[in-house]
Amino acid sequence: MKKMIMPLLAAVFLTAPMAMPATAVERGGAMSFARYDDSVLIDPVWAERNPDIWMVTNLYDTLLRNGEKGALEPGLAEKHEVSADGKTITLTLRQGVKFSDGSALSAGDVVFSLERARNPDGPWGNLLASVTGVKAEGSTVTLSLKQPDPTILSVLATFNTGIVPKAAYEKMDGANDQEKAAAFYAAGPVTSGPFMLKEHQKGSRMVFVRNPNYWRNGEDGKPLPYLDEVDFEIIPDDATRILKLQSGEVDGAEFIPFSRVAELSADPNLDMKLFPSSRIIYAPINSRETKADGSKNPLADKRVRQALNYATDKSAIIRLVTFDTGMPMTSLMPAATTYHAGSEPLYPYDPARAQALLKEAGIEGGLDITLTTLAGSADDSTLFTALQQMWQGIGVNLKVEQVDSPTRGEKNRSGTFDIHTYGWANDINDPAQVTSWLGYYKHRQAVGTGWNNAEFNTLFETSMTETDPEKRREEYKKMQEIYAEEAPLLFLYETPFAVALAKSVRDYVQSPLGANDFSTAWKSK
Amino acid sequence: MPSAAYLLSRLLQIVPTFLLVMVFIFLFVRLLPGDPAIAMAEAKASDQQLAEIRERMGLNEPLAVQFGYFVKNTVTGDLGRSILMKRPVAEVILERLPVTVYLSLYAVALSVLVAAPLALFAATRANGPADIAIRGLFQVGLSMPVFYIGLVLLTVLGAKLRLFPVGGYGRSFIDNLYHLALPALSIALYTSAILMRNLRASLVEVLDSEFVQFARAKGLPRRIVLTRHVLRNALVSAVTLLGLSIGNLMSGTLVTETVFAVPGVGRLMLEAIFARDYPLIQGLTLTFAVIVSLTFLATDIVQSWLDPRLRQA
Amino acid sequence: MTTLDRIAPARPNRLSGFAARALKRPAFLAGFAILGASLLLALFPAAIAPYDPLAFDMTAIQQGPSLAHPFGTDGFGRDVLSRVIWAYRVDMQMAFFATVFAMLIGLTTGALVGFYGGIADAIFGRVVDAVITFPFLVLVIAIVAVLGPGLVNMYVAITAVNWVYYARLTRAEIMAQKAQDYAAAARVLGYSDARIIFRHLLPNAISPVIVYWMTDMALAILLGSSLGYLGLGAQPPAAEWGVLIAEGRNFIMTAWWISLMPGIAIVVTGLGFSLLGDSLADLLRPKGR
Amino acid sequence: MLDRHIDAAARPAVLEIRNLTTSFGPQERPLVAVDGLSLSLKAGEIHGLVGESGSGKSITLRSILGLIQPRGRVGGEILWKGRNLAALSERELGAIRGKEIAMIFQEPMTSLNPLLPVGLQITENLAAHTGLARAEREREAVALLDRVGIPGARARLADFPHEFSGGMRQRVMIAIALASRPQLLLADEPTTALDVTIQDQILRLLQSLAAEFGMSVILVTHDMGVVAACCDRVSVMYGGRLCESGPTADVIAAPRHPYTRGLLHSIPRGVAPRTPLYSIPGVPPGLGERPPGCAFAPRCPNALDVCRDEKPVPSVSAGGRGLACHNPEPGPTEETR
Repeated sequence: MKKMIMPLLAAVFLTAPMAMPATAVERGGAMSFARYDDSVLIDPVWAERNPDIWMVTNLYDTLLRNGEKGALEPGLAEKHEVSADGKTITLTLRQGVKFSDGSALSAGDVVFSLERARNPDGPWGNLLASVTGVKAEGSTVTLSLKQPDPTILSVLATFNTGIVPKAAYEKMDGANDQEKAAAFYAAGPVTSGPFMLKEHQKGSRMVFVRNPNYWRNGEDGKPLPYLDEVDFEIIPDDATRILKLQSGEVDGAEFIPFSRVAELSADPNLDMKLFPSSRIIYAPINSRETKADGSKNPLADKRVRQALNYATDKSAIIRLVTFDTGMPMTSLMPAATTYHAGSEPLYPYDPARAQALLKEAGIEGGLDITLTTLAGSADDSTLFTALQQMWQGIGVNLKVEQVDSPTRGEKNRSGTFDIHTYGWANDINDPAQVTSWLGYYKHRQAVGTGWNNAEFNTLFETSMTETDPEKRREEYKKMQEIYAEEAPLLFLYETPFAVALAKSVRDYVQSPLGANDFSTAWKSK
Repeated sequence: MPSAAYLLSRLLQIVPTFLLVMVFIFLFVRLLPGDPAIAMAEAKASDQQLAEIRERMGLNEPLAVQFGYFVKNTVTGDLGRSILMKRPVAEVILERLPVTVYLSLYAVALSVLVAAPLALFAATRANGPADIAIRGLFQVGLSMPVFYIGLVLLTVLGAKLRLFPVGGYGRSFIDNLYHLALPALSIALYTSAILMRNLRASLVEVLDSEFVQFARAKGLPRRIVLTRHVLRNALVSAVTLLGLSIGNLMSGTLVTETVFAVPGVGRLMLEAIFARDYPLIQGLTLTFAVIVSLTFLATDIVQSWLDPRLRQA
Repeated sequence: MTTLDRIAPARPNRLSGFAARALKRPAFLAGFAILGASLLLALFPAAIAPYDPLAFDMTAIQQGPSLAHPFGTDGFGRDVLSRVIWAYRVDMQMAFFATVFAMLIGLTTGALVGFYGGIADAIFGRVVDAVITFPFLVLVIAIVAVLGPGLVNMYVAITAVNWVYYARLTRAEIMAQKAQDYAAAARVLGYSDARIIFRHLLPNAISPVIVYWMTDMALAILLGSSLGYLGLGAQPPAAEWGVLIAEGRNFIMTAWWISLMPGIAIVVTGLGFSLLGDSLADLLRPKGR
Repeated sequence: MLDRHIDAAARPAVLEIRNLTTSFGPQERPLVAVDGLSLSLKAGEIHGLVGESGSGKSITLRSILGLIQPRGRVGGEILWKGRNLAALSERELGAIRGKEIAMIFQEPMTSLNPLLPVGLQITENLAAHTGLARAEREREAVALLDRVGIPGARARLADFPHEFSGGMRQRVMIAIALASRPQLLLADEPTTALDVTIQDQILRLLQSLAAEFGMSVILVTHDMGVVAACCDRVSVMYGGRLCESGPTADVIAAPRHPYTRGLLHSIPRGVAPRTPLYSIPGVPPGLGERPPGCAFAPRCPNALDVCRDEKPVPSVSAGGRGLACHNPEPGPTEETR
């Protein structure tokens, strides 16, 4: 956690791990947790929405695991090796690992799971696009690649490569893998992760129970998890979710609105957690030479884009929208991403400079810009009101256009917007995903901005087969510099995951990727 | 008892209405801009999946034939696949429906419990200070949106006084009497305002009526006058009103289920709308229409059982 | 004035007598006063509201009611009183636009099917049956789902459903009027249908519709604010009572005034409409009972 | 007729109403519906109570049985067999209502409970006032329906009121009222809602039943024709007060009160068809609009100044005639002012 921390965030974090006395963990008991939305299908391959994705690793363990600072740690594979040409990955499986039904986890299960994960129909199949084959020999599994793929190890630590039991899975009926996955899930699946699914009343509640055969050990030297049971309750309404926590009906509540963080931090019965996330809020700026209607686009001039960035008081917006829980963007990628470079907030507030840049760009007599926001989003409406007031000072007349999410997506695709609000969160712990999304022209025209920078594109293509980590780091550094200078985005802020817990709950973690990790959580009695 | 012929004719009356309801719902997706198949499919649907949907909905056929497909699919319980839940719509709805039915019945029971005694109290003191006070109070109730009533109850009875849970759904029938108390009360306070106004008016009318005067003039005991002559007659209009307010009740569940995080079809409807899950929206709209017409039917039957004048078909 | 205009029953708009009776009723006066005040607030919010309803004031966040901010401030330091006042503009608009077109369409349709009867009336009957088979809110939000959220779409959705209720009411009134002697007389005199419907029948059938319109405007505010609360009606940052309540929802335990005050505005305005509607109903009711 | 009247006059009074005052609304500003009415009724007598609508005659009937409470207040005395009905509790009245004094109403359509079979509506009366067992009650109900002239009585016990015609419904109501053999029947415009031919049948039925059961009847009507046809004595009411009373034949032959004259004028007798009916000009005053003097003064052709300022005091003259008028029509005998 090397990033700049806002005062409130610091307070929360400093009191959490450091001030806490090293109490011995206690085992057993049930923890109840209020979620903002329900899972539909918790399956490595077919999990598509966050409420599904973020639960997968509780049920299915991966070969590798994400550790501190983006480092990879052994998971179900004790050892991994990348061949010199970067085209072969060899993994050695941990001995004696069992599924929740007591059957042994074999290399055959791994091959089966990875083959499933490669299914190009699945939403995450392209993460394994470089893989040409998976073979098993004893307890060794070998992946063959088309070309070197620097992201592949991260992918092996990502939820979509969670290991499922081949035998139990194949018993299921279904016309295709998706239907089989649904049937497998509905039957109460045999799992490899710390928990098993006991009950799931869709839309209402879900119950996880301890997997007695889980391999990882806890602090007390006995197998994880500590909790016997996790009861999830689905409470989409923010205020109700918090009330349930405050009234002691649940032990934890996720997605606390930032506006309530200060209040809950002050509540002596609660432990208000802000987990760093890979979530960034930004606004793509249409950088094409001409607008969709054929007229000249003033935003094509990078000086205008820079001016807008300078004219935006990010710390005010962070205060208004995130109530000081967010932090300004320091690069195109979230600070928690591997190879993130940049220690200073991008484009500090400088209206004079903004004005000068606009003048330089030949913008006189004001500029009309439309901000496309999400209808019904309070954050977007706050952002708009703030930007309108801030930009007035440099002669920019900001108008608002409110649309729903599909329409916004459509406008992004077709380039029929000036600036619109958007958000991103990493799905894998690797910079390639976010960099490609935001800056690589061939992938959706650099997040729909139409920004097409040859140097950036070449760098990105090179990095995609770069196996030397140091060279790759350099390439990413360069890309981040170019991107910051060119400013195809209005750089806004990063937000943490805000989770409030009862004081009795300890060591619950939400990863920067969002995964809800109950494996090490425990409850003091 | 209503005759079998009456029941049958009443059932047959539903058919044309329902056909029209189906036409509305059928047109619903077709009014959307673009290809209905795309609207009805998941965002990432493959061409093959789209083709399957076209086949199932008969989208390449003339509109009348498409309607035929729609009716056939609906009657056989095939409402398509939910985009949001990735499961058959009918399955999703059936799973959530009992919650809403429970909540509605609970709300009806509460509103009768609140409205009936107050209406009787007010009617027997018509235009007295107590009557005016009660009516004024309920007039205020009628001007309050259900979500606001819910919010106030949730804050005061739930969060502040901790008398009831602030949301969610229980695990058993009895548990739900407790868990759904606040949402049911929120709906009930609104519907009981309507019910109380109507019941009071019909009680006043009945109490004033010649046949109640006649019953009193006959020297019948007060208890018999009240039960046999007053309440029974006032009940007819109350039952009608309760039946007709099923629409209000459903609208009420939609709002309260959202405020109190109750996993019923009302909340599902909003989830479906925000996710633009058209198959689910369609299925839910149809479900609500079925609930309402069944309630109308039940109301008619109860009414004709109470009132012999309505028994001739 | 033709002879027939004298045959037709007197219309209830003998203004002086009406006003005299109306002014004797406290309910009418109260309703009239509430709505008059509401209308003023809706027309001149800028002159009345003490603050800019959108301006953030980071030095005055979530302050309770005080002299400077009688209704307190919200999470961005915006003055709740000013936001409630500006919301009058949106909500009174909602009351009007969500109902007026429904009423006009309903009056015309109801008058026509009521007058001509026959196949059009039979079809209309079925349409009514089908429309009342949907819960009002469900049908409206389903239409909003197609059109997308927003005020104008909400008006369209409500009108699309609501006209049926007006038409049903008008039809019944027209049928009743048609049965009266003067209507038959008008026919015998050979007046055109349009003249009979719009000059003779409709003016006599209109008062229950006007009364219903009053109560319906109150319902439109309830419905509109519910949609706003659910995120399907007016969109933030526009100040609308339902939206304001939704904004304050998160702070209900710590800053109750943000949600409470707009709610009171809804109740008071709704009460104004129903008081006026109920007393109009009494005043316009034919004498004798 | 005359003989019968003399015969009746010799009998003792069963009901004696003295200074009956019935009012509604707030105590301090009461709306007086019946204002100091006195009336006496002999056993077996059919007494007509006549006046336009709003004259207080129906309220008088309801006051006798205490049916106007709890919304109205009754003052004065209603002496029935020596007990003052006006002072009895609701409970004590319950034992008299329906049993000793029965009442029938104007609208047979609305006076029967539409939701209950007529059999039940008769037997519930018997259940309340007699010790008859269920089967006996039913037998009695059939006998009663039979007596009032309903064909196929047994089969019709289970029928509902809407399955009867208007006249038949009135017969059912009479049967219900007679169920416990009352000594006094209060009939509130029992024929107004019926066709003329049926009116006649019902009146004759009432007359014969009164004779058969030795029952007194107070017959409220606004129709002098009805009074002439079947009443022994008549009392004319206007604006809640008594105008004139006396033996029917005497009053009809020589009305003294201008209002009575007006009423008699309005009976169509021997006029050509399609001649507009005579009606007294003007309308009766509403409950709150009674003038300080004689209630009829504003419409009275004989009105003097005194009529507008002072209430006329009722007086009784020979031959049992009562009168309350400052300026009456000349009568056969001299006034006793």
